[in-house]
Amino acid sequence: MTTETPARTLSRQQLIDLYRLMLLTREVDNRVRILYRQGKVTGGVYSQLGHEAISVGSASALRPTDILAPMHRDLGAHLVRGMDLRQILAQLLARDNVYTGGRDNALHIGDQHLRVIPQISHLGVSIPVAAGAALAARQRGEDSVALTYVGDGAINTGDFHEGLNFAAALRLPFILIIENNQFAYSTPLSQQTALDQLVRRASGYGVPGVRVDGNDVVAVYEAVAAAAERARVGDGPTLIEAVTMRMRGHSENDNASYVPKELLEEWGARDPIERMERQLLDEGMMSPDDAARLKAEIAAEVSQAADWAEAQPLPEPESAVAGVYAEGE
Amino acid sequence: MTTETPARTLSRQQLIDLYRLMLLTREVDNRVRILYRQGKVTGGVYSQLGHEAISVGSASALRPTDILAPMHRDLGAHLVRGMDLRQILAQLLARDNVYTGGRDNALHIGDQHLRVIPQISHLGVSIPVAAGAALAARQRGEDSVALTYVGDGAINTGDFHEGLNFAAALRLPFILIIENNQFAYSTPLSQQTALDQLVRRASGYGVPGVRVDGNDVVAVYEAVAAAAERARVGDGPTLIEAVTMRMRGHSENDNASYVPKELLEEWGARDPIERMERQLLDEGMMSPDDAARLKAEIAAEVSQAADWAEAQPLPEPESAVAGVYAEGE
Amino acid sequence: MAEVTYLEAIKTGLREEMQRDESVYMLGEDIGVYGGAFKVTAGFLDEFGPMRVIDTPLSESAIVGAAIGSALMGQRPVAEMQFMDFITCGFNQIVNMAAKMHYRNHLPVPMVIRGPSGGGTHGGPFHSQNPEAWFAHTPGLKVVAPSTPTDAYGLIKSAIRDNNPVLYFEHKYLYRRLKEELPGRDYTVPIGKARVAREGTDLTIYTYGWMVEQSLLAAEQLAGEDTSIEVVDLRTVHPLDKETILRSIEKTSKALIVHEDTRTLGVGAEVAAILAEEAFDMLDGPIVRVTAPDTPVPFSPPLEQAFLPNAEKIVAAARRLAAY
Amino acid sequence: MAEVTYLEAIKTGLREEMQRDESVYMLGEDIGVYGGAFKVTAGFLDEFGPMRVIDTPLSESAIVGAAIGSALMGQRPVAEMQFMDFITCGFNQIVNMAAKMHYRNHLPVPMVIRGPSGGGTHGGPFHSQNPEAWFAHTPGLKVVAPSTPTDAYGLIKSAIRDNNPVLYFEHKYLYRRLKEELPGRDYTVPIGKARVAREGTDLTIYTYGWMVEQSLLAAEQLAGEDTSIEVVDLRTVHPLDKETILRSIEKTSKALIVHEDTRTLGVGAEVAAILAEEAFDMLDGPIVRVTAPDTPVPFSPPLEQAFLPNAEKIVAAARRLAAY
Ligand SMILES: Cc1ncc(C[n+]2csc(CCOP(=O)(O)OP(=O)(O)O)c2C)c(N)n1
Ligand SMILES: Cc1ncc(C[n+]2csc(CCOP(=O)(O)OP(=O)(O)O)c2C)c(N)n1
Ligand SMILES: [Mg+2]
Ligand SMILES: [Mg+2]
Repeated sequence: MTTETPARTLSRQQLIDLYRLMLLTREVDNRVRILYRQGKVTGGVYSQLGHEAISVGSASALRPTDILAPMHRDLGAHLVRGMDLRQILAQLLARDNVYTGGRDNALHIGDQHLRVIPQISHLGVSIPVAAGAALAARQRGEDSVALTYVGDGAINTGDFHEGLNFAAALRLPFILIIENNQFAYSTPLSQQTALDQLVRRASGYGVPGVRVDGNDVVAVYEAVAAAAERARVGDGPTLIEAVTMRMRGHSENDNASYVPKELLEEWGARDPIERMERQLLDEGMMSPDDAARLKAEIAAEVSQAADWAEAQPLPEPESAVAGVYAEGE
Repeated sequence: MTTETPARTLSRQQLIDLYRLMLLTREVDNRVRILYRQGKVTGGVYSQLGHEAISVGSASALRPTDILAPMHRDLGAHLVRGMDLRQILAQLLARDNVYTGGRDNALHIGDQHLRVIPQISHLGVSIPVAAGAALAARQRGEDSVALTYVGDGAINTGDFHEGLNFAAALRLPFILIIENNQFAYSTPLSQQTALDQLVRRASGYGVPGVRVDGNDVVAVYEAVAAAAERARVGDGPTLIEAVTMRMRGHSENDNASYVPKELLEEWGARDPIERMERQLLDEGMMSPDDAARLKAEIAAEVSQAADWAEAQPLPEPESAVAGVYAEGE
Repeated sequence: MAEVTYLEAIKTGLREEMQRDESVYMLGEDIGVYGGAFKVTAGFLDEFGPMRVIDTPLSESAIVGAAIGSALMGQRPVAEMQFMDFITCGFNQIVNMAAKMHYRNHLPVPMVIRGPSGGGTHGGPFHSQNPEAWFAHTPGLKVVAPSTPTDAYGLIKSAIRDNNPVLYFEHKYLYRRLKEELPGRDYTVPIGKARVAREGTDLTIYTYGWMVEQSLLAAEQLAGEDTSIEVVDLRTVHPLDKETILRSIEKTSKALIVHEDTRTLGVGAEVAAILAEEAFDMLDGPIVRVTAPDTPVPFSPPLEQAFLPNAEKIVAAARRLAAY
Repeated sequence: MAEVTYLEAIKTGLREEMQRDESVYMLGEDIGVYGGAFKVTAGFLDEFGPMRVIDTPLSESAIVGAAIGSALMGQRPVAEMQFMDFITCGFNQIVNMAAKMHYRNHLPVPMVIRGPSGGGTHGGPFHSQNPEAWFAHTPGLKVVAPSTPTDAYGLIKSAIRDNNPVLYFEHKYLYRRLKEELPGRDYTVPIGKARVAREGTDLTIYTYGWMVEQSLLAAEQLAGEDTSIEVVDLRTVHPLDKETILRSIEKTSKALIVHEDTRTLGVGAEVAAILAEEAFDMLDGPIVRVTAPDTPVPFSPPLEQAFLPNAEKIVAAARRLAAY
């Protein structure tokens, strides 16, 4: 891997925040998988295990005025951004919730004020959409940047190409992160493309390409921060490949027997959260007590949120037909 | 331009054939534009001026069993392949003809026996289709290659991406030629992409990329012959960028006032046919008399074909509703 | 005020909306320097600058997707398809991302996709299609198809001001063919409202687009045979104006549906289904459709003429139905 | 012979056609090693090898395009959409390249696009759609939607043997729900032929897909109220079997159309339009449609239940219509 370790520019507090947000992401994911096994989650569950550093690190490098279009393994980005955890869990439990009112599932949520653009299931679609958001920012004289994500499978959709090229041709303030977790459902990278490194795609669009260790949250943060800076001064898009491993099945009803065990072991040893924790402890930025306290706080927060979500009502049947169209002008 | 002049492997006869086919293409194009000005052509006319070397050189490098999917500036490829000139002209005149019976226009023609796949107007579409033809060849144990083309604008369609990646991932015997004529309708290359050279797209797919002077028919031939050889031995696709200039408007009702005059002058001086003619004369492969005779023959052939086409009936109105579906199993 | 063509009416509407609201902008292929394949946006680049008149790469899905993204940020994009036939390349963005956004996420997506559709110009199978029915079948979209310069003018304004994705089908055959004097700058035509283009008592023709002209010609001819035809110009093909549709059948009791699009599941099928369900008691005869047959649009003039509905075919069908 | 599920019936049909004809092959996402998201092709890679069971990149347009190209070379591809919702990403290849090829160029494009569609499994707006009507509106395509294991078996064979592009809509709710004994290997169900799933005299329900089951339940219930319902399973939704449609209305004089797809310009609109035009004299009541409302498919169970038609809603409508 060609990762360069960048000069450390993050404060202790920032590092601890990254750690905390990854922990939170992991805890939510664990909880959701428990709820799923209990039969309480409606619809598929796409585990975030392995993606915490990419999702948290990237979203943390943005400003609140920047635009974010997460994909299905970006719970972390939602949480960084301040999307409401209780509402997110209510959404997964098919309860009435502020985001979709139970009309849509998974992380198909967004918020106009938080500048989070909702994804849909169709992969790749968010790329042109986020490029358009970047265009709007430029038109409105803002110095905002738009960031979106794509999997190692979905890089082969037409929308990846049209969207990234559109952003490049118009030199838009746009960042695209490939979350390369080495599998697209059951299909390994080697059957998706003839590429050894996905970052090679960058040169086909005339944009810089950066490859980072996707399990190193600081590396992800730094890469995105640098890309955002470039974007803000008008230097156009950046393509970032963040390499990780999908640590569970495609969704929770996939046992992923097609994944070689060694791969999981290898990447299990590189767990992004444990790694960060070791660093913080080793460098004396955090004590074991601090860590334990943090984990307990997070566990409590997630428990409460899950309880709240479970207590929410299902949506009213009558609400099914309302709101297809926006009112007025 | 990074063209390397390859070792000359073509015989005198082959070179003269290339010259003759370019001349024929040019003469047909001239004739069609005259017919257009006379109001006899129905629909748009997309001039081939500037594309003769690419179209003729590439198609000539294939075997008859190879598969060809031409685009709208590939009259030359059709003629190389043995598509019927009289029928092509009848098609442009909206007459009854064997290819579409007047149901479709322009060069939207094909022939199953000649292995020419018909294009449609929607650009990029032929790329996945030709990749599929290459797949079929492999499945059937043939050593055929499939070749298709795309413009410098249409390289930005989703189908370019999906098709080329599909061929690369499956390592299909596939060749894609970008006919870079520097404009897509009115849009210059600089607004289509952020690339200096379109061949850079190749590295995003893990396939070799070759850039040739698109006004040098031999260079085009050699590049395609080499790519075909690679494809036949199982080494997968090649992307070739052939650089030329569109010497007329997008279609004949576009005066192309947006094109800088100097560009046309510069490229006019590099006319592929005049260049080849000079070479053949200089190298003593052809006498001025030979050239004159060839031109006269071609003029006569095209005149006769045009007369024949003009004499063909328009299709019968009743035929409009037949043949939407193929019969039988 | 001087009379303007259908094309100039669209252009005027677009320009006035651009002037009125800074967030309105245009994107598409060759719309800037070139002014568009049909010159609908000629001069716009000079007037509004490259930030609001954007020549895009040849990427319909990116055009639509970018329009959606910018609309979510408060812009009001107007995306041009060079020909409406090419809208199929942006299909997924339209039907899945744009159409469902408000229902799923309460987020408005104010955007317009517009461009030339329809036949009559020997454009062949890929430059002559009428792709409105696919979108009329898609909840969350609005679909309009003006038949006159005045409606073209009023509807482009309403489309731009609407908070939903609106597909605006121009008819290229009408571009330079029809002329009318335009009403004032404040004029709009409400989306969702049909228009009685001609009053009559014996039979109603429900139609839209180019076929309004042909239906009016047919009605005029039949007036000479003492058959009084009402012509309802649907204008908005989705959502349909049921009220006007039903009000007319109440008066005439006979329905002839005319459209240029192919027959099966063309917009006329929905009109017929509505009438057969909600106006069954009022019907005095079968609901007849005059449409293109179920084939691609053929290129050669005699074939295209055989394919297209026209006044003559409408007259023949109306005569039979009136006599029923 | 043992009873098999709807899913196993499809699988058996596919396998037998692969065995029968070397030119039949399959391509799609995760169909090989994994055997498909619903395991329809489990074991195929082992049996037929990687040249005939191809795991593709995540590229629906390339999947469809490659299928077309190979079909033009004499292969008989069967392309899987992981969910039929994703067919919108290959839309242009289907409606412009595949559908129009034979009309324009006399070249047959023998190919099948198949995959799971429909709701009832809380899949949400993007894993529950019924996208058949867009294609039923497109000349040059054939569209089938089997409702039983036997029809699923017979239709997949006919679809593969047909020389045209056929869209084969499986219903994921039926996959493991219905069981039947299959007829012998030579059995096929002709494309273009509807099936009278239940005979009756008072009213005809025209339906297809999952709603056949629900309509039969409704008919059974109404039989207890002395209303005799005929249920016509369209099976092929394009081109429609007019003969069977008209023969049934001749008998019952009342038409209820039921489909799971949304209302406006769903396939039912065409059935209604055909009846209103060609069977007007026979009708003794309005043509009523029971369909999903014009919204995306909502996710949460109570919403989805409100959205989906079912036996109860059919009974209510049929009762009203029978009493008309
Ligand atoms: C356009 C489209 N085609 C197919 C699918 C079905 N599908 C859902 S996730 C998935 C694999 C995605 O792989 P990747 O892009 O690598 O993301 P990952 O799940 O590995 O994070 C597939 C095929 C889809 N959602 N969208
Ligand atoms: C998908 C699609 N979008 C738009 C068009 C309209 N159109 C026809 S040719 C053209 C420009 C093509 O440019 P390029 O690919 O460079 O080919 P060239 O004509 O220069 O050879 C455009 C925009 C089309 N045919 N297909
Ligand atoms: Mg992946
Ligand atoms: Mg070009």
